[in-house]
Amino acid sequence: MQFTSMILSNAEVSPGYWRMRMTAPQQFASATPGQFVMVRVSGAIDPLLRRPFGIFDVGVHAPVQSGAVPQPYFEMLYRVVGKGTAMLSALHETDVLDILGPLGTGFNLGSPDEEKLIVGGGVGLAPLYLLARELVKRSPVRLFAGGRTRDDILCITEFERLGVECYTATEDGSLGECGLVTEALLRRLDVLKGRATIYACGPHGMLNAVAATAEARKIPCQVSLEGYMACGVGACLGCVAPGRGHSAETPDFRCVCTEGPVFESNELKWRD
Amino acid sequence: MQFTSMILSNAEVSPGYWRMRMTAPQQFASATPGQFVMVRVSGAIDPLLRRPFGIFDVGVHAPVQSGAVPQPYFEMLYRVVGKGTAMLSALHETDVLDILGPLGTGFNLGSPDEEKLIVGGGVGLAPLYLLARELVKRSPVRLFAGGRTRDDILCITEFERLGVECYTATEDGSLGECGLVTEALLRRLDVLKGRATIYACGPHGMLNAVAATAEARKIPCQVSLEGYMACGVGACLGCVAPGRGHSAETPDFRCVCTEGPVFESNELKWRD
Amino acid sequence: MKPDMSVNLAGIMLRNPVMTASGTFGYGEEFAEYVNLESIGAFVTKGLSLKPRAGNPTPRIVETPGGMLNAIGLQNVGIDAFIAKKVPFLRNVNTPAIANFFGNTVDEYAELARRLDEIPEVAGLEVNISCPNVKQGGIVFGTDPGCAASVVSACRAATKKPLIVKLSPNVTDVVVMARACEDAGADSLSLINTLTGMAIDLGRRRPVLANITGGFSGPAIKPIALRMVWQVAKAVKVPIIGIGGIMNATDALEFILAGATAVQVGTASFINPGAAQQIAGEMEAWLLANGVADIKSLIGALEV
Amino acid sequence: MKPDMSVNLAGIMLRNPVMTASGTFGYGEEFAEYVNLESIGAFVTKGLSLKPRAGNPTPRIVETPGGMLNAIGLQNVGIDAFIAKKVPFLRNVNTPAIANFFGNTVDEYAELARRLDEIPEVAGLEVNISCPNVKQGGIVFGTDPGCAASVVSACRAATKKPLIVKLSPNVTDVVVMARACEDAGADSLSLINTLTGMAIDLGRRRPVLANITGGFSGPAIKPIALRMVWQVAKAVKVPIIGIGGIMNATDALEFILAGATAVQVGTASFINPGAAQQIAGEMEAWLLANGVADIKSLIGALEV
Ligand SMILES: Cc1cc2nc3c(=O)[nH]c(=O)nc-3n(C[C@H](O)[C@H](O)[C@H](O)COP(=O)(O)OP(=O)(O)OC[C@H]3O[C@@H](n4cnc5c(N)ncnc54)[C@H](O)[C@@H]3O)c2cc1C
Ligand SMILES: Cc1cc2nc3c(=O)[nH]c(=O)nc-3n(C[C@H](O)[C@H](O)[C@H](O)COP(=O)(O)OP(=O)(O)OC[C@H]3O[C@@H](n4cnc5c(N)ncnc54)[C@H](O)[C@@H]3O)c2cc1C
Ligand SMILES: Cc1cc2nc3c(=O)[nH]c(=O)nc-3n(C[C@H](O)[C@H](O)[C@H](O)COP(=O)(O)O)c2cc1C
Ligand SMILES: Cc1cc2nc3c(=O)[nH]c(=O)nc-3n(C[C@H](O)[C@H](O)[C@H](O)COP(=O)(O)O)c2cc1C
Ligand code: FES
Ligand code: FES
Repeated sequence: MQFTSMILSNAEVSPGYWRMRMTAPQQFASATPGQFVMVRVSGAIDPLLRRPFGIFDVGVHAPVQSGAVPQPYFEMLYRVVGKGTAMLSALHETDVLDILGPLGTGFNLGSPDEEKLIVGGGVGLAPLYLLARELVKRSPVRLFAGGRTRDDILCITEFERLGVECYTATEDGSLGECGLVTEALLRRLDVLKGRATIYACGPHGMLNAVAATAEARKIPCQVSLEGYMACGVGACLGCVAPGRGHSAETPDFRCVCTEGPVFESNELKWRD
Repeated sequence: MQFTSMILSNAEVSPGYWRMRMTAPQQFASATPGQFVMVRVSGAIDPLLRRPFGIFDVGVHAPVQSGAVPQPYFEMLYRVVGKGTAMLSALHETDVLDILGPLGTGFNLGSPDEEKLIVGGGVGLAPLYLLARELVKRSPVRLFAGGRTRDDILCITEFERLGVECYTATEDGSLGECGLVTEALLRRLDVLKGRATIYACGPHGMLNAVAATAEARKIPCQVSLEGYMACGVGACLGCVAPGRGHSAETPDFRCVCTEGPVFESNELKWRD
Repeated sequence: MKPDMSVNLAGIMLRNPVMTASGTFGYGEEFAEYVNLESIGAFVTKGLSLKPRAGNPTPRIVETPGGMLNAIGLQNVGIDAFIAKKVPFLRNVNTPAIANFFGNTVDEYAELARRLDEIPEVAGLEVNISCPNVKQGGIVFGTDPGCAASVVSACRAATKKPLIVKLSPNVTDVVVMARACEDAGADSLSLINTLTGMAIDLGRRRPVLANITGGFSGPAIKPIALRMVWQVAKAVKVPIIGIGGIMNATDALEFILAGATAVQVGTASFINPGAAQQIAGEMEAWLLANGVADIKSLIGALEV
Repeated sequence: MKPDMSVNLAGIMLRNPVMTASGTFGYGEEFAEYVNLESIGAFVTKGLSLKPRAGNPTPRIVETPGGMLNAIGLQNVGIDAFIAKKVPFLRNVNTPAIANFFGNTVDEYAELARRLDEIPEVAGLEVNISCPNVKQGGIVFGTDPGCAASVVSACRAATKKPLIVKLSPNVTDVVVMARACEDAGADSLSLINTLTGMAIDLGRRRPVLANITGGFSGPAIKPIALRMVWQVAKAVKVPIIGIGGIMNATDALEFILAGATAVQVGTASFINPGAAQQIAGEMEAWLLANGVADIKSLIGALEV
């Protein structure tokens, strides 16, 4: 679906990280956790391509007057890394954006009886909040949020408000445990003795470690990938990621924008 | 001079015509009537080139508090015709622009004893207001403002406030005389019996007619030209206009951005 | 009165001159949500090869000022899967589908032309000659007039369907290439394919693309494409398809003035999946507003 | 510690690798208000011919997406007026001035090289071979290896000063051209000159430029320039000057990684007259921040 969205708010939630709320059409309510949008940052040709962002949350503004039509909205959580995100962060309420979405295949909510362990690195939390919101309806949920410093630990209060138990770790020890958040994850897995599902989004190194853990312990694990995208609809074939059996001789590429961005970690090829 | 300017106001003064006031450094006060600025509309590469605009007015905001430093400013009067001017019109107070100027060679104020006849077509009035402001200090000044419809007749009140007698003409008769403003000019020249100086800025057809009149009646006449400009500082050689003696065999090009944009009309080559 | 937007592209009747470009519109179905396929003139499939191809490692895409580079590596399902899985979709679409294809040898090109010739759902063939000739040490077919002519002749002998030859812009003289392809039997020429470009990641001191270089497309390349279309249109008799950086109806009409009978919209479909349909609609509106009764009267109507 | 920014360009010592490109920086003096000429590596004059040239009719300039086309027509004061009016300014500037020049025949090129060789204020010569050869029916010197070699040999014989040959990108294989020029005696190669492009005014149904086509420059062309510099740097031994769409220090450093010893800033000086000085400053800051002691260690340091 392509639509023109009006910005309702755009605020810096931590140095370099922004949260934007914007209007959406009614049909957007069907967006599932893990899906994403492609945002046209400017009507001019610079930047030329749309930028992909996870859907942080969806909701509806209750009508102020009885009888008025409610206003659906969605939110993005984004980090300013380059030209496009810098331009996004300069936008204000009432500015409009051209949006394509919801796109892609999101998370599989899995069986309700297992504890759900959500692992997010930095802005990798973006698609995990909507996921947590769904998961808590059926299962116990724990969040493992990691970052380099405390500035990279985002929106923990929001997760806590959902009833999610949160662990944090930073590499410099400025918030939570000092080190990698995967250590807390390992401890929890020890406790659960393998009855859990992992959901992860974050830097590739973190996903790699989480996937290796899941593999070693035979735990189902879904990861949300990033990939350089031009179209977001399966046409350009730019965004692909190597599947499990991929090699130069037996190539096996998966389309991140349509088959993903969420994959079972054992479908994919990881570094050893 | 290159400087960062902050927009103080930006308002539509007639459908499609905007007037923008923006801060300037102290040295900008030395700008002379007929000079221009090159505006970088966007920090991105679209639009890539700066856009040239006349200097409509310069001034100083008196300090609100005694002892505070006064704020010099300048104004542009511009018409929305394409991408760059459309983007300009979307800017707000406190937005900033990168400005190069004042550039070029402006009007020669000439001898004080002759009546000064200013002829402007549409947004061609832009560089003529500052000129009128200077001329009225020394000479009687009349303005002949023409346009297609009344929407194209701009800022007459401002000229009248200077004590300039104003004639207007529109092609559709919606304001002032019906027809071309050059007719009123001719009548005035008849009255003055050749003791006058003409200053003109506007569409090429109008300048051509004014130059022919000046030539026929041997009246000094200065015109402000437009030309496609890349640099504004005499380096690209894109903006040139043919000089009087120009022909394919004896080429003679004048640099509009440095030798102009104002030329004595008899220095230039005109259509017959 | 509604302007006549139809054009005859070497025997393929297009309801309007707006096509989509190979590699930017999948096999058609990917865009069914965004484009009413029956509102555009024709669409061109992703380039097909005899065997399926996996393409290059990633990153395959990078944005550049006003454009993009791609090094997809011609990933495609291969001719067999195309017939089995993609052709059925074409059956129900009342818009000409053009099959784009490429080979590593002249024989592969000819074999593909033969296979595609048998598919009734394929209205025409577009041969991509911007591929290295494995038998001649990697020289690109499309940069040598002799090589190009041999590909075109072989395909010509293998198909009765309209044969469009897609020219590479990475040449000293595109007119020489155009004439060679016309003489060898091309019914139409499409241009331009991507220019070869490169992007570097300063921080990592590496090329951005895993493939090092990639194909350059998007609005940035329009001036080059327009120049080449104009040059070729003056030099050949067959109809030309203008391609390169077309983002809106103005761009498309400029190509038609320069001599193109039809245009292809490429990168624009990534930015705006409905681009082709929108451009066709805006072109019609422009004709109406400017009192042009028939788009054909604009073909090559540039006054120089 | 301040990084070492100096490079040796075929015997011309540059305090840093940032030069300005011919035709975009006048004769130096036009930019004296905006650039401290002694903060950049070198500057290159507008292309000189034997006789003054008036250039093309207007419009000569048009903006395109991310770039611009120019058809100035090589307007310049001619070698005599250069010596009389422009050289005195060079005398007081402690920065190498490179004279760019072109001819219509091999003899004209050689004659200009001889005249320029006698001017002590000229540190080096840059020969622009992107001009039509009037004796060979207009074929552009820079698109034919034989023609290019004959120009370069003739200039080589006429000057002892460092001879830079500026390559045209409008060729099938820039490496062939580069090798031909190196073999014919070039001390350095600069690339790229402008690509040939065209823009159309739909409303008037005419080309925008009076000259119909023009030279395409600016950020849009950077991917092509970067690719060509990288290809040529692998193939020749002489130092290379990278040119094409350089707008900032990152762009400049990318060209150096690709193999350029120095860079030229062109169109950027129009948008920001202080661009060259600013880029040199930002490059130095980047080296400092990234712990690079010597810019020379980055030349060709791309990891592929
Ligand atoms: C499916 C998906 C979901 C994403 N969700 C989020 C999110 O919710 N919040 C968030 O902050 N970021 C998210 N990202 C990353 C985000 O798309 C990039 O940070 C953003 O595109 C950078 O744009 P830029 O212009 O600021 O950076 P630039 O570096 O100027 O971008 C240049 C080009 O590289 C691409 N690019 C740069 N970084 C990335 C990246 N990490 N992944 C993919 N492409 C990239 C850009 O899209 C653009 O085409 C997501 C990426 C994908 C693929
Ligand atoms: C010395 C000078 C003074 C000017 N003063 C004024 C003024 O005070 N007010 C005003 O409204 N306009 C003025 N103009 C014209 C103004 O520069 C153009 O209208 C403006 O550049 C259009 O930009 P755009 O992006 O909206 O249009 P586009 O058509 O998108 O511009 C495309 C390109 O064409 C150039 N261009 C388009 N129209 C003109 C034109 N008429 N003259 C020169 N270049 C043009 C642009 O600068 C740009 O490079 C002046 C022009 C010159 C040369
Ligand atoms: C991602 C991508 C994939 C492409 N794949 C093909 C292809 O398979 N075959 C082909 O002939 N051209 C291919 N092209 C070239 C386009 O069809 C078109 O010629 C080019 O992109 C220029 O047009 P544009 O600027 O409108 O994109 C591809 C282009 C892109 C951007
Ligand atoms: C207006 C203009 C005039 C130019 N004149 C010359 C010239 O006289 N001689 C020459 O060798 N190159 C000339 N060039 C080419 C530039 O030196 C440079 O090679 C080209 O613009 C690419 O660099 P850029 O993208 O940084 O502008 C000119 C370029 C422009 C834009
Ligand atoms: S982004 Fe184009 S195929 Fe995935
Ligand atoms: S605008 Fe560049 S020389 Fe006048």
